[in-house]
Order: sequence, then C-alpha cells, then structure tokens
Amino acid sequence: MSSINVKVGDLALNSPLILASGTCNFGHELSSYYDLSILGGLSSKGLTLLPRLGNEGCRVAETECGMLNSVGLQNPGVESFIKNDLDYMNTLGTKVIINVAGHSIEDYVGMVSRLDQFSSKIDALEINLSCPNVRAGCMSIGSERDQVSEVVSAMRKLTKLPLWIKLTPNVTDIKSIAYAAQEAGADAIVLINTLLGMVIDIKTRRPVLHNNTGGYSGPGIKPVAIRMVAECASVLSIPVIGCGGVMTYEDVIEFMIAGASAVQIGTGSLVHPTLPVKITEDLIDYVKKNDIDLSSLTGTLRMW
Amino acid sequence: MSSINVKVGDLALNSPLILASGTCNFGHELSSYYDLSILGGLSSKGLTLLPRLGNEGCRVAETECGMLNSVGLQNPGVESFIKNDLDYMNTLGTKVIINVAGHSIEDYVGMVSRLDQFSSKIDALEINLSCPNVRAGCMSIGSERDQVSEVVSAMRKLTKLPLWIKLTPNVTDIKSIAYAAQEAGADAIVLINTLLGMVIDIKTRRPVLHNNTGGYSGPGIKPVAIRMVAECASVLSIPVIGCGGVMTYEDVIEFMIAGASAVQIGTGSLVHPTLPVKITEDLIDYVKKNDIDLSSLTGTLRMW
Amino acid sequence: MTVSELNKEYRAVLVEKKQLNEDTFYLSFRCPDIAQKAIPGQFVNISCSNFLKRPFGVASTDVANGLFYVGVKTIGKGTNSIASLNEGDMVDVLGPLGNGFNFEGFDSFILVAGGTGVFPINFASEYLQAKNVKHTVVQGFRCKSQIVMNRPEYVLSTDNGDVGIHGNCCDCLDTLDLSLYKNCAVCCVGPLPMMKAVGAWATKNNLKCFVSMEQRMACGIGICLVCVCKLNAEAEGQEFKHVRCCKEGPVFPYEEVIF
Amino acid sequence: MTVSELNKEYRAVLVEKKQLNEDTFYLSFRCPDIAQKAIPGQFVNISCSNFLKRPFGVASTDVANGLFYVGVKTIGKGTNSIASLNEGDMVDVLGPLGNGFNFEGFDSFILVAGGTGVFPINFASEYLQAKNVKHTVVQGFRCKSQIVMNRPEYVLSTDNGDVGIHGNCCDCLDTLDLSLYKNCAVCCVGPLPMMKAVGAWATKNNLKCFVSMEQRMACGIGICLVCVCKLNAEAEGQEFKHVRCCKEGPVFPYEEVIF
Ligand SMILES: Cc1cc2nc3c(=O)[nH]c(=O)nc-3n(C[C@H](O)[C@H](O)[C@H](O)COP(=O)(O)OP(=O)(O)OC[C@H]3O[C@@H](n4cnc5c(N)ncnc54)[C@H](O)[C@@H]3O)c2cc1C
Ligand SMILES: Cc1cc2nc3c(=O)[nH]c(=O)nc-3n(C[C@H](O)[C@H](O)[C@H](O)COP(=O)(O)OP(=O)(O)OC[C@H]3O[C@@H](n4cnc5c(N)ncnc54)[C@H](O)[C@@H]3O)c2cc1C
Ligand SMILES: Cc1cc2nc3c(=O)[nH]c(=O)nc-3n(C[C@H](O)[C@H](O)[C@H](O)COP(=O)(O)O)c2cc1C
Ligand SMILES: Cc1cc2nc3c(=O)[nH]c(=O)nc-3n(C[C@H](O)[C@H](O)[C@H](O)COP(=O)(O)O)c2cc1C
Ligand code: FES
Ligand code: FES
Repeated sequence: MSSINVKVGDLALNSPLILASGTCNFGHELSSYYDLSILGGLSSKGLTLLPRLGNEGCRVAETECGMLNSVGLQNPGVESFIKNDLDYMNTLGTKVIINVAGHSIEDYVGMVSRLDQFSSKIDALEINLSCPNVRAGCMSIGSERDQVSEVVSAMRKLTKLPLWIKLTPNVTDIKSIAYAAQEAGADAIVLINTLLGMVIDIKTRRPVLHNNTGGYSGPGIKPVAIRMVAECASVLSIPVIGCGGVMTYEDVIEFMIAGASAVQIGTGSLVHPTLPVKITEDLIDYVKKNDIDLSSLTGTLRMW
Repeated sequence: MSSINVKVGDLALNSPLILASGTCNFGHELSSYYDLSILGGLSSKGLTLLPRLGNEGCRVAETECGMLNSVGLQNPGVESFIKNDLDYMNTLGTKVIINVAGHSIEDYVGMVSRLDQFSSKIDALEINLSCPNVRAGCMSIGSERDQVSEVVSAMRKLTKLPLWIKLTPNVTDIKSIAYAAQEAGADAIVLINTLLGMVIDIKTRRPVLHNNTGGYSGPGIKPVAIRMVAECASVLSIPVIGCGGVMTYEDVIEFMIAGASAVQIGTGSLVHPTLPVKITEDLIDYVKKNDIDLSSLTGTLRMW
Repeated sequence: MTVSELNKEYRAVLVEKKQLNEDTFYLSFRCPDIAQKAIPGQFVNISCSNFLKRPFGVASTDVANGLFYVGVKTIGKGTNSIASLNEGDMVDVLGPLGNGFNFEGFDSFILVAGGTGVFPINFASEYLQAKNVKHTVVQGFRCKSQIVMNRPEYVLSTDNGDVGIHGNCCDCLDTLDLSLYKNCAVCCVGPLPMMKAVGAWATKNNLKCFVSMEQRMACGIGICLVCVCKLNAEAEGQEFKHVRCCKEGPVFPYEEVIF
Repeated sequence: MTVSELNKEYRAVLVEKKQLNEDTFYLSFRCPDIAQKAIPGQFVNISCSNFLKRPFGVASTDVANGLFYVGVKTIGKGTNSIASLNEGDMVDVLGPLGNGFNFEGFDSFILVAGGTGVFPINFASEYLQAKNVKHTVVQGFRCKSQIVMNRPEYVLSTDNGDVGIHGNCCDCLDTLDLSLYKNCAVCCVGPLPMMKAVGAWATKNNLKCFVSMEQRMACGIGICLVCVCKLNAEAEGQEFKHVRCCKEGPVFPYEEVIF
C-alpha cells in the first residue's frame, strides 16, 4: 500500500511523473539539478529523421498563465541522437521515452523502423502527431482521424515497442481521434500537446513569435487538458497519459482521477527545474496520509 | 483624430468595448455601477424561444487564470424578454445586441423572425452558435461548417438586422467555419466563446461543475482568442469582433491589431464590475497620447 | 441616479485582525459606505489571492469609524490568503450585496446560528438590540473549542455536551418558552442540515423562518447567474425556479427553498 | 555527482536596493553559492511577478558576505516588479548560469559597455582588477543622466557630448593606444548595434572580441531551446546553427555570431 508506482499498459513506472518532451532535452541539464531516477520517465526532445535548426527569431512569448513557444522542433536528428544521447538517457535510471516527429507518414515510418533497432534501449515511442510549430506533418496529421489511423497502423507493423500517441487539443472531436489511434494499434494516448495561440506586441504591432503562432502551455491550459483526458479515458480501453499545466501534486492527482495512468510535466520544469522533486515528495506524502496506492486513483472520476 | 469610435460594418459604436453576453444580464445590475452609455454596446444574456431554468447544481469552477461556467442558458425566454427587458435595454444609451441561442435550426429561425418584429429596438442580433453548456444546438451546430452555413442562410432571409455570428473555439478549423458564415450572409463574426474545460475536486473525485464540463473564460483563453481573431480576420471581408480574456486596455488594443473592429469583455466584468470604465478611460488616454483614431488599429498586425 | 448614488468597487484597508480560534479570524475593514448601508444578512465580496472574490456575511459595523467586520473561517486558498493579510493591507470589496433579513412585520425574533453563520447572526442581534427589539440568539457548535462570537445571554448547544445544552440547535429551541415571543420569526444561518432542521422546527411551531443560503459565486452582483438557488415555484405554475443567491438572496423564506 | 554538487533553485533575500538613476536599480541578494561560483559574463534568472523568471548579468559579488549584485533597468512588468521589491523580500534564483568570459590566454583586456552591459562589465573589471590583469573599461551612454557604474579611470563617451568623448564607444576605442595592450582581447556587452560596431572595430585592429548576447528566455538552463542565437557554422558544413544563449552563451566570440 501507499506506493506511487504506476503502470502504463505493461510498462511499470516508479512514479506517474514523466518529463514532457521538449522541456527536458535529453536529460543532461536537469540531471545536474536532481537524480532523475525519481521520475517515472523522461520523454526526449522531439526527434526527426534529419537534423532541424528550428524556427528563426523569437521563439517564446509569455502569457499571464503560461507561455507560448515556437521552437519548431530544433533537434540533432535521429542519427546524432542515437550516437550521442540514447546511451546517456539509459544511464538516468528512468524510463526512456523517445518523442518522434515528422512531416509525412514516410517520416514516421522511417523513424520508427530505425528506432526499433534500438528497442532494448527504449521503453516507449511517443509519437508526436501534435506539434503546432512546423508547417507540414505533426499537428496537421494529428487533426485528421483518417491520417492518424493510417500513420499508427503503419508504425504498428514495424515495432513491438509501446506506441504512445501524443495528440493535439486543437480539434473539434478529440475522442474520435483518440479512438482511431487505439483501433489502429496505439498502446497509450498522451493528452495534450499545446493549444495553438498568438501573442501580439502592441508596440510593434507584430506577433511576439516570429513564427506568428505558437504552442500555449502551462497552467492556463489545464482545464482543457483535464476535460480531454476525462473525455477520452471514458471511451478508450488503452491507458491515457495526462499532460498540460501540471504545477502541483494536486494537478497530478486531478489528471489521474480524470483517467490518466501517468502524468507529464512540461512548462513546470521550465519555471522551477526541481519542481518534479517537490511534486514527487508531495505525492509520497499524499499516498501515505491516505494509505492508498496512487495507481488506484486512475479513472475514479464520478461524473454527475 | 484621437477618438475611440469604431464601426462594425454600418453600425457606429462610440467605443469598441461591448459587454459580452451572459456577463451583464440585461444591464439592470451594472447600470447601478456606471453609466452604460460609455460602452459600445451590451449583448444580452443568451435568449431562447422558451424560458430555460439552466443547469442544476454547481455552475462555477474557478481556475488560476479564469473560470468555468455551466449556467446552461438560464433565461426568461424571448417573450418575457421582449415584454420586460428590451425597452429597458433601449434606455441605456448604448447599442442593443441580442444574443440568440437555440437547439435546432428551427429555434434560431423562430427567434430571429420574432425579434425582427422589434428591429427598431435592436442594433444587432448575435447568434450564439457556441454555448458549450447545453446538450443540443449551439456548440454542436457551431462546430459543423455545413450546419453553420445552413442556419445563417436561413436567418439571413428573415431579417435585415446585422447578424453577428458568435463561434466556438472548440474546433479544428475556425477559419473555414467563419468563412462559411460570411458566405451565408453573416455581417460580422464574434470570436471566441468559451473553451470547453473541466475542473475536478480531488477530495470528492467529482467534477466541480454538476454539468461535468463547462465553458472556460478569462485571461487564460486570450492567446487562443487572439490567434483565432488574427486567423479569421486574414481571410474574411466582414468585421470580426474579438472576445476572450480582456482585462486591460492593452488587451483591447491587442484584439484590434489582430483584426477586431470591436471587442467584448465578459469575465472581466464579473471580477471587477467597473473594469469597463477603467478600460474606457485608458483607451481614451491611449488615443490621445498616440494621436490616433482607435479604429485605425484594426487589422494592423504585420505577420512575420 | 446621481454619480454619488452609484454602486462602487471599493478599495478598503484592513484595520484590525483578531484570531478567534484555530481556523477563524475576525477582520475589520475601513469602508464608510458599506459600514453605513449594510443590514444584517447582507454580504460583501472581498478580493483574495485567487481569481474571483470571496463572499462573507457582514458580521458587524462601526458606522462612526466607517468600519465593517467579517469573520473568516479558513477552508481553502482564498480564505487563507485573506486570513493572512496584515493590518494595513488593501483589498477590493463589493458591498453590501444581496437582500438581508426583512425584520419588518415581526415583533420578536429567534436567531439561530451555526458554523460561520454566527457572524451574520451577530450583526442581526446587534441591529435588533439597537432597536430594542426582543430577540434570542441560539448557537450550535460541535464542541467547546469551536465557540466564537458567544455572549452570556445566548442559548448554547454543543454536539458533545462540552458546554451548554448537549445536542443540536433544535434541542435548544425546544427549551424556549415560545409564549414569550409575540409575532415571532426565526432567522437561521448555518450549515444546510441545520437550516433544514430549524426550518422544520419553525414550521411545526407555526413560526415564519428565514434562512441564508450559500452558493459558489463569481460576480456577487447578479450578472452571471452562476449562484442560483432552487426555489419552489408552484405559485408560478412550475415545479421550481432558479433564483440568484447573490441578488434575490442570500436570505430566503425557508418554505420557498428546495433543499 | 554528490548531492552538494547538484545545482539548485535558491531562495534568496534582497539585502540592499539602491536607485542609480530614473529607471535603474542596483540590488544585492544573499546567496553564498552564487556569490562564490559566479564568473563575469554569467547571469542569474530571478523570479518576478510574472510567470517566467528574468535573466540579469551578475554585476558583482561579495563572497565574504555571500552576496551577489545585479543592476536592473525597468522596462516592463517583470523588471518593475523586481525593482519594487523591498529589502527583506525573497526571490527564487537560478544561477550562476551560462558561460562567462573566457579570460584564459590573453594578457590584457579592453572591456566595452553600453546600456545594462555596464553591470557584467563592472564584474569583469573587478575580477581582472583582483587578479591584477591590465584592462581598460570603455563606457558609452546616451547622455549624462544615464551614466551609472562609472569610475574616474574609465573612458567615457556620450552620444550628445555631455561628458566624456562626444560620440560612441568606437570613438573612445580609437583614442586608445593599442600598442600598450599586449595579447589583448575585447569584451563587449551592450545593445546589438554597439556590439556589432565594437566587433568590427576589434576585427579591424586584429583583436579577438567576445560579445554577450540577449535573447528572450524561458528556463535559462538549456532545456527548452527557446533562446537560441544564430551562429556561423561553416566549419560544420552548414550556413548557420542555432545555439542556446543561456547554455552555450551568453558570451560568444564576435566572429561566430550572425547579427
Ligand atoms: C453569501 C455567503 C456568505 C458567506 N459568509 C461567510 C462568512 O461570514 N464567513 C466565512 O468564513 N465564510 C462565509 N461564506 C463562505 C465563504 O465564502 C467560503 O468559505 C469561501 O468562498 C471559500 O473560499 P476558499 O478559496 O478558501 O475555498 P476553496 O474551497 O479553495 O474555494 C474553491 C471555490 O469554492 C468556492 N466556495 C467554497 N466554499 C464555499 C461556500 N461555502 N460558499 C460559497 N462558495 C464557496 C470558492 O468561492 C471558490 O470559488 C459565505 C458564502 C456565501 C455564499
Ligand atoms: C543573458 C541576459 C542578461 C541580461 N542582463 C541584464 C542586466 O544585467 N540588467 C538588466 O536590466 N537587464 C538585463 N537583461 C535584460 C532583462 O532580462 C530584460 O530587460 C527583462 O527580461 C525584461 O523583463 P520585463 O518583464 O520587465 O519586460 P517586458 O518587455 O515586459 O518582458 C516581456 C518579455 O520579454 C522578455 N524580454 C524583454 N526584453 C528582453 C531582453 N532584453 N532580453 C531578454 N528577454 C527580454 C522578458 O523576459 C519577457 O518574457 C539581460 C537579458 C539576458 C538574456
Ligand atoms: C518549449 C517547449 C517545447 C516543446 N517541444 C515538444 C516536442 O518536441 N515534442 C512534443 O511532443 N511536445 C513538445 N512540447 C509540448 C509539451 O511536451 C507538453 O505537451 C505541453 O507543453 C503541455 O504541457 P505543460 O503545460 O506541462 O507544458 C513542448 C513544449 C514546450 C513548452
Ligand atoms: C457566466 C457566463 C455566462 C455566459 N453566457 C453566455 C451566453 O449566454 N451567450 C453567449 O454567447 N456567451 C456567453 N458567455 C461567453 C461570453 O460571452 C464570452 O464569449 C466568454 O466568456 C469569453 O470572454 P471573457 O474571457 O471576456 O469572459 C458566458 C460567459 C460566462 C463567463
Ligand atoms: S454570483 Fe453572479 S449572479 Fe450571483
Ligand atoms: S532559455 Fe531554455 S534553453 Fe535557453
């Protein structure tokens, strides 16, 4: 009793807390702040087949309740990652989740078949069908149920690794997209990536972000994330992983009650790099005080 | 020079600031706080053909950066409104905007043909295709481009009053829906209504709102609203009216630069009933200092 | 309406803060308008660390010094932030809000308080005292350590019998000699079960009863419709109606409320 | 890595605040670790009223008392909230962050400062002074009222000729007798146009030049990739690369930066 261990499908994590992709790079920097083995896992910066320089100019805009980013998937490319970072991630003592992005179904297929060759060093592939900051692929694939089906089916044929499908919230009907991903063979759904937003500098009359729009993250998006997790968890049989605006242990618990088996923290780490340590301690306190296994909370939401 | 007058199509407003539907009732209460004639207009609580009791149980959940409501269109019905409130709204010295809601195309058609009989007392009809808190109609109509087309065309035949179509942000492609509304005869598009969200009470493990989900409003939704206004303004030839998270005069200006001809304030009035007075004063200061007509800002956004 | 008659959002300074027990504080704010206008049963809406203001019943006023008082029980973030204000700190306040008790038409009163209801009931008692209207205050608490705003002349009950009558408010009420209360009304502010029980007791004894409802609020001034209470509306040909707690309430006749 | 070697987010108290001119403040915070570790050109990330922290170059340290200093020019909400802190208030701080100036391999330095660049340059000067390394500080300001962190021995220019040399930093630099600076490097912190001009001047004079870049930041520690600078990457067979200002920077060799 009173453990914070959870499972995402067959994958056992020693905590529900996973560092969200793009907010922890490959772990190098944060490992100088705390022992990352306290985490449930770490999701790599989004990777693509070829290296990407990302967007030019200003990439961050602050809002009252979060921030917008338009990094544009800057990353060293999958080969450089395999050479320089994958082994490092395996030293961290936490689950190694690889965030996979692309412009086309071919990209995703190429990435997955390459990464599958290192399946002993990877605990799950997180398929990013939701990055709003690149022109093609990602979010545009993730917004179309049929494309989601197609890309997930194609990837499923290539790997036995758990396929976590990370979806965009910028859609009319998240349930049907999540369901399509499940039916196509996904092992888990990650909800949510960022909301598409814009901030304008009223002095220059230009968007703050040089990509004009960006992905909105942080506490301001949590109500949308919780709603989507609850909506999807109620129709899916595969696990849901919550994400969006986590700043406290109560937020983690809220996501789990809504239906999440595990919970990612993104912007929270940017604001306070050691916030995951504090949240982990608080979760341990919580389960002790309440004498429960944290995993027993998943999906306990009783609707009215 | 240096006036805050604006125009929404042919309708001249003495300020861009309009009180958003559902956050000012019919003006009775706020008129005891300030002279509402300083406003550009006031949009009535959403009206339906028959009186509605609204949702039962808890209807409000606070978030860090705003609130969720699930009032569920409680209103006295259009006949009671005509008898008891319409004339009163006409005494306020500001534009009278009637917010119209329904469950079906027939409802909207019925409402518009009835209200058209009082066209001399009404400056614009704001068609709420976006309320997330009722089971049928509203948001479900507003999420489907074809239904939006159909309902707007049907209403267009019945009235010469300006038809402002208020859309929901909970869609994949707001541009195409706004465009469909324009092509079907809309005079202006109002963006945005609330984001669909959920807040869970982790002690009771139940949604705070007895309707489970609710409409998220306030500063936390502004980046999404600004993005949608900018997106739509860039493809529409009719005016856009901005709404979502306005708390300061800078927010009003940000919406106008993004492309709004006028701007609504909702939750801001709930937090500080006289906030619109402060914002109006600040806007007047701003245009004086910069020696511009406020209306000249509309759509001055220069994208990167 | 002249400008001076307009309602305002006030900026008020915290003049004094006293801790009444472990989790309850008594605060006075300077705001002459509210001090002057407030009647018992009305409330104020006070800004806190969170996005929305928090409603509190007016607990007392000091018109001469322009002060109003509220009692705050800390239950969450908002009340904790208000309770940790320092003397001299400023808050935004709306008030007085809602309809208070309508004392017109009655000659004596039984005032029943539980929980944070002791604060508005205190104001009611002071108000009636000042007008020399006969009334009795009945307070119900869980145990001795919870007792606040008590006076020797009050009739007191505790659930565990620590002090006063062992039992609940209704046990207290049963000890009253009702023949001494002419043309009497009962005013009750407390937890829902208490108001329900006291209302039932009053009905049984043919006394009119008023209760003060609590609902989650946003605006506090009647413009958002999130705070409704469910009232009987048979007179209007409906089963029930939704009425704003902040505007038509918080005080309603017991028999109209659907609990 | 032992626990004591881990980086931390510190809670630091504001020890002293001085106003330097209309919009610029000089603040000292107690944080022994930062005071001890910081080298010139590094920065700290300080919490403010807004969501994200704000980066400031370390302006000085007082290792004995465990203090570090920053100069803050108020330009928006965040800097204003920091400037209006009171002595005794607490902030969250990360630091020291980034790579500072690499003084290794040079025997003398010309330090050039403009705008808020005077703060990190002050630290550089103090640091070199303590090591008895020959260096000269050149400061450029708009006008007299803007002058802060000046010392009699500094070479000064003002755009309007109020004091010092009438002109910009490069006009000052031209007055230096470069034969007196052996194996010399230029370190410049200031507005982009200044750094560009100073870099060009240094190149013309065959001097190595380091500049300190500013970018909007979120994390400040290298995990979010929002703060990148565009650097020449011909050596790596590309036109350019994006390098984190907070991690690989903020100090870069002038010739690598694509302005
Ligand atoms: C008309 C009225 C008069 C009141 N008078 C008093 C009083 O004199 N003294 C006193 O201590 N308390 C009083 N309350 C209750 C007080 O307003 C709540 O305890 C307070 O709002 C809780 O805020 P929180 O942030 O600490 O709690 P949280 O539980 O963190 O609040 C979360 C949300 O729930 C709402 N909420 C929680 N409890 C209540 C409640 N009981 N009523 C309404 N909203 C609630 C909050 O406003 C907030 O939106 C009164 C409430 C009403 C409606
Ligand atoms: C490495 C580094 C060192 C710095 N050193 C100093 C210093 O020693 N003294 C000093 O006064 N200032 C310094 N600055 C600039 C300082 O960080 C900004 O002035 C400050 O962030 C502005 O915040 P604001 O909320 O007041 O401004 P706002 O304009 O309201 O800020 C809006 C947003 O823009 C960002 N921003 C605005 N200007 C800058 C800028 N020049 N650089 C980076 N982000 C910016 C803010 O962080 C915020 O996200 C430094 C910046 C960097 C990157
Ligand atoms: C700076 C930044 C970069 C991000 N990069 C990625 C990415 O590469 N791949 C991805 O799937 N999500 C990315 N995200 C989204 C986050 O993983 C997360 O889904 C989102 O920020 C919401 O969570 P939060 O509110 O906790 O930050 C990024 C977010 C931020 C703020
Ligand atoms: C309590 C409440 C009730 C609302 N009722 C309506 C309504 O009846 N009709 C409507 O079109 N919008 C309604 N809205 C949405 C607002 O008009 C507005 O679109 C939304 O709140 C976003 O603006 P804001 O962030 O300024 O509040 C309501 C909003 C709130 C908070
Ligand atoms: S709280 Fe807004 S109407 Fe009562
Ligand atoms: S600010 Fe996050 S990487 Fe530099």
